[in-house]
Amino acid sequence: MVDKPVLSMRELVERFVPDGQELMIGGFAFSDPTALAHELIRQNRRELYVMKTSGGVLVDMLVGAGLIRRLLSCHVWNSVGPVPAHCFRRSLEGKGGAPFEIEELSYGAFTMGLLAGACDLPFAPTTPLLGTGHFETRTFLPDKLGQVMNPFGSEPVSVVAPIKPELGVFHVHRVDALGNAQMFGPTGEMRYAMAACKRLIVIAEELVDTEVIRARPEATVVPSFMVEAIVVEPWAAHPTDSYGYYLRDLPHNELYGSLSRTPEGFAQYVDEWITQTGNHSGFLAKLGEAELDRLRLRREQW
Amino acid sequence: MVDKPVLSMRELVERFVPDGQELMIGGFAFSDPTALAHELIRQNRRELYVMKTSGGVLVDMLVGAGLIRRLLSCHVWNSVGPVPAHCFRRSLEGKGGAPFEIEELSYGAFTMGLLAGACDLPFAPTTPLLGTGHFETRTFLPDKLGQVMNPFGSEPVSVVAPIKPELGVFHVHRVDALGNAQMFGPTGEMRYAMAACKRLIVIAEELVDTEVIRARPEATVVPSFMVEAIVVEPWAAHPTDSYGYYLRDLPHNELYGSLSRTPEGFAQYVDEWITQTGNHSGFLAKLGEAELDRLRLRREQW
Amino acid sequence: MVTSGASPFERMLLTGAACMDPDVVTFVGFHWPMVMARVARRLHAPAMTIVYENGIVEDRITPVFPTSPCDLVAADGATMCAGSVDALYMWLGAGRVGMTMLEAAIVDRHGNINTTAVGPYKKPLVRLPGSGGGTELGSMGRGLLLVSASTNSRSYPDCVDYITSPGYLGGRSQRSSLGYKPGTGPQRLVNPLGLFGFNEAGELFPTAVHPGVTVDDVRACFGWPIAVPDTLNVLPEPNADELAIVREELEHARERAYLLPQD
Amino acid sequence: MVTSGASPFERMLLTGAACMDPDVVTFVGFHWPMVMARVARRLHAPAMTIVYENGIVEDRITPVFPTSPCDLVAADGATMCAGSVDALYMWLGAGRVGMTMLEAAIVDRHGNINTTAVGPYKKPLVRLPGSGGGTELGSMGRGLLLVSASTNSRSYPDCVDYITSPGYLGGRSQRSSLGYKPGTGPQRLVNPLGLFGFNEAGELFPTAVHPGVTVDDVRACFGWPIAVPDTLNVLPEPNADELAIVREELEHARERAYLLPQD
Repeated sequence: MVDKPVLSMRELVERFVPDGQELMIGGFAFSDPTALAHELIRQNRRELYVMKTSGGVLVDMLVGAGLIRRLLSCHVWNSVGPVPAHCFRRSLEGKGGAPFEIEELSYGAFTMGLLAGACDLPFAPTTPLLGTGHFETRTFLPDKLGQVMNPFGSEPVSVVAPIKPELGVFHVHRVDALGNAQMFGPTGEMRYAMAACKRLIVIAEELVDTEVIRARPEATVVPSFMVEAIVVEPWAAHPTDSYGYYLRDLPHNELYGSLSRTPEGFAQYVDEWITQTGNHSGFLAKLGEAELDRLRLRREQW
Repeated sequence: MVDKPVLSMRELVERFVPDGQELMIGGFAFSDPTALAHELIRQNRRELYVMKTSGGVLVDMLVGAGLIRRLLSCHVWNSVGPVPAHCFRRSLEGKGGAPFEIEELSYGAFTMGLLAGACDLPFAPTTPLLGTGHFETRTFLPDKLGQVMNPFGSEPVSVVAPIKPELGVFHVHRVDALGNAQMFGPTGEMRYAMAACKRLIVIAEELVDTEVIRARPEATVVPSFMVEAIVVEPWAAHPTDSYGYYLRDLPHNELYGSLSRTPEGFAQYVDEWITQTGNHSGFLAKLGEAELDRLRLRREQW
Repeated sequence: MVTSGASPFERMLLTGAACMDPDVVTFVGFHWPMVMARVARRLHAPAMTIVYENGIVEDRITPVFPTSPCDLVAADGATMCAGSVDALYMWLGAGRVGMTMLEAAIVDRHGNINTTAVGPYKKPLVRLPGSGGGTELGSMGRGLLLVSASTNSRSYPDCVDYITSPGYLGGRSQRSSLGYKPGTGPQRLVNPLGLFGFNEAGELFPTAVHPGVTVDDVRACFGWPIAVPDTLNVLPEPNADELAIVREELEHARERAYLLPQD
Repeated sequence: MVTSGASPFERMLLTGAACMDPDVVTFVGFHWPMVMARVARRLHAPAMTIVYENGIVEDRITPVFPTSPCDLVAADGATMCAGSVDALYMWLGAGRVGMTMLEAAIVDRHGNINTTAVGPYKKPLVRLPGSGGGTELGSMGRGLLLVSASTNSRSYPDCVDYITSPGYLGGRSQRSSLGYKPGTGPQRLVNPLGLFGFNEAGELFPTAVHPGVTVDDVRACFGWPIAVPDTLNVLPEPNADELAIVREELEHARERAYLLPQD
């Protein structure tokens, strides 16, 4: 096992995310790698096929900036408030912004599809879904769901097709040079999601010695052999939370929610917080040390 | 949430394991709750339907003592040596000992059957098994495996029926009074197996304060609401290993392997190590403090 | 007694909280159910076990009010942090959860919930966030309590445009023929008017209303001719302690950026 | 050079070890594959990634020789401790593993392995332990290397009585029609005589033998008329370093209660 390339966020987007890329983005309203979205916007990527369980502000920004051609998600909103994901809503309601196609799965079906993808199973039984909108309505994934008869019974069983994203980029807590990545706290669907991706890059809060990894082998959510490259970017999940590292930034979510109510406000947000800041260090500088201190968690060492 | 009853091993067997009980026993050649097997033998339970992924010395003793009517397992042996599980082999070869019925699944299919049971799915896709002995040969579980056509493709898919044991007894590392149970190290199929059981009792190396559990919430393998009662029995998994607590006892496995080569030797083992010792404290006293010291691991506190 | 000022919204929260059983494992969905759960913890269920879709098990009130289940202050002091397979299937789907609380933005006669799109799916009049795990709560949740803070009949159409979370679909018999498990499907709905149940056909009907709520108020709330029993039970007035607690928690919620109805 | 004393068993271990690629994630089954892996780590693959069915990821030699993958000295210093869904499906089944090593107690013409029962299943002449995860290695393992320490033809019947781990079943075409994935199925077998492959029909044939092994030795080993090419490649003699290391590891294995052929 050899060390994995350690990239800057800029290099990650340059080298791994061309226009049109199929891209699963990690996080479930926590550990959303928002810094990746910023960089995708800075480099003006187009026609992306984005998969993300919980869309959130991250996906809303990508929609608003016109980067997405197709989206597979289980919901998209700003859970602080909560308020709608305004760009997402505007676009789908035909009230402005670049159009995109959406396909949806429930969170459970998304999870099971990722489990099937991770395990390379031909399908997985999932939540009973017959008669629901998810089952009846299909857009660009006509075979996302199906049904089989239970071979051990006589009832119909809802099944989901395996999800196997071409590329995944996930936020994790820490990683070693070999690519062993660890997370703490709840993990939602992420263990399966990471393993489902054909190629995987992790964005870590910190790079640690392999001996640190060995001290908590149960916290390893993805082994080195699944990881192709590493980005080390503290605060990459801001304004969502990173368990043990920092809190959700409510004022920033409110700011985004407020500005993105109009296309002009959204453009202002992008200009001030993404374009002008130049990179994530610039973004953090604009946020300010006092804000970071307010959000930073002072945990014991794991 | 209220405190769970804390039982002695004797009370556990008296109250929860009548003759004929369907009983999933935890462990996969590590964390095998051998002290439970000893107590089942002391109380001379009969006609048990035992489910255990890796049978090991534990199941061999139950077979030798004539407690088992039916066994579902993925293998039964003494992995130190390795040497055969002599009682198991004698009985199935018709060369002595009480007869019992065996049904088998591969470890993967057993795991997926437990996953389906844990999630209450009607079945789970599993390892391709068509044409294998596991698929072609059935005894008391004629519907253990089946096949469906992949609704998203055209190939046959091997599927396993959900496994939902009536009662499970599992070895864990630590538990609080509420029943929150934690394990460290590899967990094999155990997280799914515990959740698959309709009723669950855990045997813990130690009882800890709930604050200790809260400090490592990722290590909780079963939440309090799934646990019906608790046994606190240090060294309950001896002679298998308990990660972070003690090592596998190779000389004891060799001793068992050697004595159990003959029915007389097995009877001697049972008499000396199980019957005469009276309970697990007696067993440990016979083993001796020097032996326990040799096996005990001195880990940092988790 | 300073209870006379209880707003319909506060009454809804207290009624929902009162439905929570301290001895029942409860799956709490986002938004008002989270407020109800905090109120219930402070009133009668401090050690109730609550689970969230991301895998958190919570057995006491958290110091800080989470803005959603994925605001990880919800995991502060958690006894277990697992994942969505655990939460949605091993706990919810397998029936380890005895009560399920789900916000229902738009709900129809048969308890079907739309949180996806009003109007045609591909060109919606109003686009909502989508399902998250709400589909699972509707499909697999036992003891399902729906929560709606609306009394506007647009929130209660005869038939939703998109079934995000299945209620009884076209009726109980249809639901049971499609692979849904026995014991699942909505049991009750709580809104600012009171409490509702589902009859043998799987249709919503009022079971008890708050003092002063009339049959006409009930009829005006729903977009179909709802069947109203001859007599409606009346829910108790909140007492001072209950009202103080719900208001404290709402203040805490406001500090945590919750948009409250009066805001 | 003191290599002349290399036993066929030691040659088998070294040949198996030489098959291991330091850059390939390798799924190591119990028993002799574990010995081979330790030898390979010491000879040419110190940082090879090895995974075990219980969920352990090992990336360096452990201080103590595990008596089986579930002897948790195997987890000493592990970079990951997960579970069997990870190991058997997310790593093995999904093709993250590039090489799979499986002990084959009894193996037939088509690479089908019996570790369950010789004779009738319900009244066996010899009852073996059963499959464990060996079925998964045979069914889903990429780069599958079978290992047998036997040269007794009873270990190589024409057709096994019970297919515990599927090889090519009745032949490659049968296997591929039954839902097994492309790239799976046994690639090689190593035993004390040398190395074997599987031809287009999925039948075992010798590819290289140790010095001094004759065609008659090969024929005598198998319970069917095995096809032998006109010329057999000859494997190299172990060098002194290799022999010293395999003997050190076997001594370590003996201390850890392994029963060795000469015992």
